[in-house]
Amino acid sequence: MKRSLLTGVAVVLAALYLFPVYWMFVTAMKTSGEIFQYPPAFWPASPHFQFRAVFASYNLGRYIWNSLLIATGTTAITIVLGTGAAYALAYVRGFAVNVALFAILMLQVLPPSLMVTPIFVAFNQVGLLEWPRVAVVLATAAKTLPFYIILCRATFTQVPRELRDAALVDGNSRVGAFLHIILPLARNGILITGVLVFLQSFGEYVYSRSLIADKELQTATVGLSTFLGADANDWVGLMTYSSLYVTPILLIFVVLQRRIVSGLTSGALK
Amino acid sequence: MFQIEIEHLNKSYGHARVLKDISLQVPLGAFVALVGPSGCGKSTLLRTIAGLEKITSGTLKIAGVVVNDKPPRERDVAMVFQSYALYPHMTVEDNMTYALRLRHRPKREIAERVADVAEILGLGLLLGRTPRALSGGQRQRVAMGRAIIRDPKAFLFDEPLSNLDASLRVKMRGEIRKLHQRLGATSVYVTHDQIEAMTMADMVVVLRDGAIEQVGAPLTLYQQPVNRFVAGFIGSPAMNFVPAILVDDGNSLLLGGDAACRLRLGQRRAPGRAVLAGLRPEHLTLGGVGKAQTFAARVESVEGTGSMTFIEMSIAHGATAGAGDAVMLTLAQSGISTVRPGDRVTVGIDPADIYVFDPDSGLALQADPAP
Amino acid sequence: MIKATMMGLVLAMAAVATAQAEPVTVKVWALDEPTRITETFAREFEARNPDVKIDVKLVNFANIVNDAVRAAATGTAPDITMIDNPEVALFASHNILLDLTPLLAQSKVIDRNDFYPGPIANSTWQGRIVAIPRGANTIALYYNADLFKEVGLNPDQPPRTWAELYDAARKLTDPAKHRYGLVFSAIASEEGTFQFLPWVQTAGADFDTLGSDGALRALQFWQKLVDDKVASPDVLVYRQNDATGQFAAGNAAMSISGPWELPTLQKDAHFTWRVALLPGETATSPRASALGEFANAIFKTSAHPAEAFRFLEYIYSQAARNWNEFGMLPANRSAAPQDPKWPDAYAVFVEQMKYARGRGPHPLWPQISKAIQTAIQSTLTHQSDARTALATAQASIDKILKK
Amino acid sequence: MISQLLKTLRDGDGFEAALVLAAIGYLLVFAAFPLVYNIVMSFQEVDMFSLASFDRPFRGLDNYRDLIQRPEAWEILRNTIIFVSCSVVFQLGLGFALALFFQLDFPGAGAIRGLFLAGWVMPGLVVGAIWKWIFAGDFGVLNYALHSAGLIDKNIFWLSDPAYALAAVTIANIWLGIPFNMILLSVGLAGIPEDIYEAAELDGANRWQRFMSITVPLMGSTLGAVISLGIIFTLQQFDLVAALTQGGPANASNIAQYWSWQMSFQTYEISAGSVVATLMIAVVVVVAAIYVRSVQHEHSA
Repeated sequence: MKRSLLTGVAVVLAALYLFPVYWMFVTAMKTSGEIFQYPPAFWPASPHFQFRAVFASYNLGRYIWNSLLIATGTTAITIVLGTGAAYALAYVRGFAVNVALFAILMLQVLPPSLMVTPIFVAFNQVGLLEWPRVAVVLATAAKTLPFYIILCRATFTQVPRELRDAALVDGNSRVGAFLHIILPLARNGILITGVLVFLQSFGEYVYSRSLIADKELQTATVGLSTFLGADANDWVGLMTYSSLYVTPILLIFVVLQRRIVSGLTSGALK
Repeated sequence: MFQIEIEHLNKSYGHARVLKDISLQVPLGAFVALVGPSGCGKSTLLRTIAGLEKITSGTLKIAGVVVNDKPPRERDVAMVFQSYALYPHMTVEDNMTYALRLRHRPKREIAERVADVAEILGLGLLLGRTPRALSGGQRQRVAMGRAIIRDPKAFLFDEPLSNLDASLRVKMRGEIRKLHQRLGATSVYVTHDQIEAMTMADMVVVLRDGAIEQVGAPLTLYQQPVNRFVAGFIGSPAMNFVPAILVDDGNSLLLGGDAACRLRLGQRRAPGRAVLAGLRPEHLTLGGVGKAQTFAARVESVEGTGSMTFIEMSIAHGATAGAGDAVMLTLAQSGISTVRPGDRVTVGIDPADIYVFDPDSGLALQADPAP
Repeated sequence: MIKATMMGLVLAMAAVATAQAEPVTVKVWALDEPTRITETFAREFEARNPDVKIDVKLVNFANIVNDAVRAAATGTAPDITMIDNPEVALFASHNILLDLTPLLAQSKVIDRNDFYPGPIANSTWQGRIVAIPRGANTIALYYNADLFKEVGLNPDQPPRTWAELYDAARKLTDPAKHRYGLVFSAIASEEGTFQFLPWVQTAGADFDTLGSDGALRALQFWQKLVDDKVASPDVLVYRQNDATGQFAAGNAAMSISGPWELPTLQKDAHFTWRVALLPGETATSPRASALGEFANAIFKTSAHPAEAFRFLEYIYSQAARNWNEFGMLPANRSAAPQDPKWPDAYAVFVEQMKYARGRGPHPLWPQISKAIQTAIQSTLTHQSDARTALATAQASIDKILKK
Repeated sequence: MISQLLKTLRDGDGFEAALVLAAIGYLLVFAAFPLVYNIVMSFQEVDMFSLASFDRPFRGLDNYRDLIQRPEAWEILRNTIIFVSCSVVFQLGLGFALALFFQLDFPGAGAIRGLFLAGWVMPGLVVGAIWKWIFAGDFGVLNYALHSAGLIDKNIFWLSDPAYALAAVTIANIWLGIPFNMILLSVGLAGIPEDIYEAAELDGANRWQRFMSITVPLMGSTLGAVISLGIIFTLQQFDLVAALTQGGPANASNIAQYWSWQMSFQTYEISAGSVVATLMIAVVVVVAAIYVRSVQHEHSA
């Protein structure tokens, strides 16, 4: 009885929290007159969907493909570079480790909007802008890497050090102990943090906008910004586009969330 | 022939010296226990032998080969960890055979060895399980199995029994001992429990603050502790230390400086100075028989376990021992005692069982050669 | 003269060279607009000129200047970029735009004397024409004729002075129906400056005399509109198209905006709307309006200036379509459409265009504009009184102008 | 020589060092360069057309002096402090409360907790657009809700009233930050053994005392990470300000990172924008130091 009451409270809290997401979907189904109406309509009088039209006219399929490519590349680089560093920073102690953690945090201070000019200048100098999507991946990975290392490091601190010692005594090299013993045990945490990084880089905007010149290579977030221009006033279209863009992520998320949450909240060994 | 030889080994973390000039030889086939209070460096010393910690200076040889810079996998030692460190994602069998598989041993040989070890340790039915499905004692056995399956140059045990309950601990103690007798493999065993060390080892190494205090056979340490620390550490309950003054040309001492507590010594010490008298609780008797010296005391509390009784008592003390507190002593007696708190009793001790220590250096004061 | 001849020669050679060769690609950066105007022109131009390929990159309004500047600084500039007219000076002052004057002298398509003075003035730097205005824009007063009737106002006599505007707005305001009399944009961006300056100008001041009484009266008038709730306090965050959205939804009875809103209104406004000239301060005050629209410029670094210029000529030649298809006025007189849509509104905007004044030109216009925006916003929110706010703005602007 | 290198990479500390250096090397190339670039520009006279070269007139601290003499500087500093501290406090408070709530054992706890991560997957641009609608003064649903609940009788102009604009941006940012805080704190909570609580309960500690004497100290390192990452994320928040208020009205909701961008990219005072960025870097030095300290504590736990 008391426990189901808690479930009720939880549902109410979640509903309150998710209201902005609901509002996006509802706005997408309203007419342009309805969106300015007061009192606001919590459900449109005659829901109309222009999802298909927006999807086709804004080349959304192409954009989402580009976003997927960039997010995948970013996540791959982040995991490859970040996992080892996270492990080492969790297992090694001492002053150098503090310095390294400090540096890693430091390096992600400025918002991309302020980082982008120097990056553009530098990438242009070395010719990286010839491969604009690669350029975005490289720049974005620098943004996600510190975040990944810090979260992943927490996972590794939960893998007992004695397991590595046992593997070393059993005859493994440090490389082998890392690959065969520690990595499999931290797999859950790595996967989950990887998913978070993927989602984050899927929503990347500033670098894509600035480093990619060719419209065919643009990402979905840049397509979204079309609606925010001075001449654009298609709010319903904006919300429709947002819904289209967010829904697949949300769906994946709803399907995977049990794993994601339990993976994050239960330690590596529990 | 020594299986493990350590010479002038030092280890520091930054400015902190955790191992200070350690020299130790472990004979082939010996069972050596490293004991000491927590933080004394015993685990660190074990881990340097395993190669898990680098040494700062000195030499470390295993089977005659200097291994200072060799990684653990080139030292061919096996280790049992306090937490057992079983690989949670592998079955019991895979845990045990991991080292053999790393060395690419033939499948048949591995299977034979698993069968052998499983039989020795009684693990046959557990081979397919994962560690999380095992009880604490079973995990401990698997950890042992993982070590002995390899037939290594040395076994290293890092407090392997401390996570078990008391009865299981006693049982495993015997099993490890038997296993050692059967395999005859050189073993280094770290424990903070002196009983474990005394009962299991051929040779005990007492460490304090990163340095070796004394090395010797268990009874030697008990009978001839080189200093107050070893004397206090070995033996349970711990030795009583009572301030005293040497008198009678070094042939007697006054417990607590009190003329009423005059004890004759078995052997003469250098006279005329304040010392610490060391009296083991089990050497004290109520009433006093035979050659025993006696003194008066007052019972403060009595703890009986049935087989043993521990009696806390205070003795009078004179002006020279410093004012204030009563001097407290513990007496251990087998069986059940009828004394009550508040009783006045006479306590006896054999002169040969009295230890005398220098109160400043803590060193045992040896008998003076006759003048 | 010699320079012009040389240029002609180069052009001729380029034409010969490209006749048989692969088509050259001209990179164009253009505004990302719903009308897709630049892409339309590009495809049409390519169909007529097989030797040229036009590669259009669309950039949104907020970023086009930044991107162009960065590209110029790093040597990755396109051949052509679109620049908002007050910012042409910024580029021109750094001498990175191609001087089009000699090309214009040769051109058989573009007649530089045909431009309205405002647009061409903002495309000129130190006597040289550095950009071709692609069209022109200005703002006027939209009003809801149905509501005018409802509250007893004559829709044939829209407000002509500030006082009349205020009275009409007051009558049209109806809190019970969540309706304001007027909506406009006082946002802290160039749009806010764009909307505000005509009020200052009709009161006899300008951006460089903000300390004067005229500017003060203009700002106080805006403040009164908001204070008396005949306009929503949210005008401070409305962009111009948000303002139009409010008007179209019936939440405001009058709106100040430009011709680019006409297609939206046609689609979304379910009432009779009309357009009137912006009210002057008094019946005898000078009329004023804002001048908007982008101009196309060619970077000096362009490898194909001749082809780029031909594309600009083509855009110019199509200016008569501006009104009906792309929601703006032509920048040149002779390009008047034959059969304009919304003829009444067209007449009003053409008339309004005569009073449109450019902003600047000054290379540091964005900083000047920022000072004006801050004065507007701090006054409308009573963080500062109008006089102090304008004096502060004038002080900052004086400093910028002296640089 | 080479074989020794290979050996330390395989068996020695070289392996861990190499792993860390690979990541740091990457960050130095792709993240440190822009940082240094910003710092350098803050001491130079930078013109938007001289962006690409380092060869620019040196101005020393003049840029800094000019910046702090601007009338808006102190207001923006104050706003930034309020924005960051309120965001972090409320994200942490609400996130912690939710994490504790979902620790309770009730049907559906895991699934419902997952729904809160929705805020994490929404791009900042979209979140900004949605909140702009929610906050609208005349027709926004927030005013409607407050009105219906009888909490207000006059609409609040969240985005255009200087008394509320900063609050509006902060609220939206708190909304964004809750999932991150909640999840990381849930992870930390899951790591505290149940029996410690039982022991404390037997010792007679009530819920609040258990929370203060066990949960908070044992969560030390997690809290350190969450707070320092929270501060850094909040200092990076840009999209929301751009979408909601553009720092207005008249800087009432302007914060350092947006101001820096405005100067760099709207009014093209690039040196001044870089000065602000450099000062922000200085703040993060402190935050990072706090984080590193909290990490040191985790070893002794």
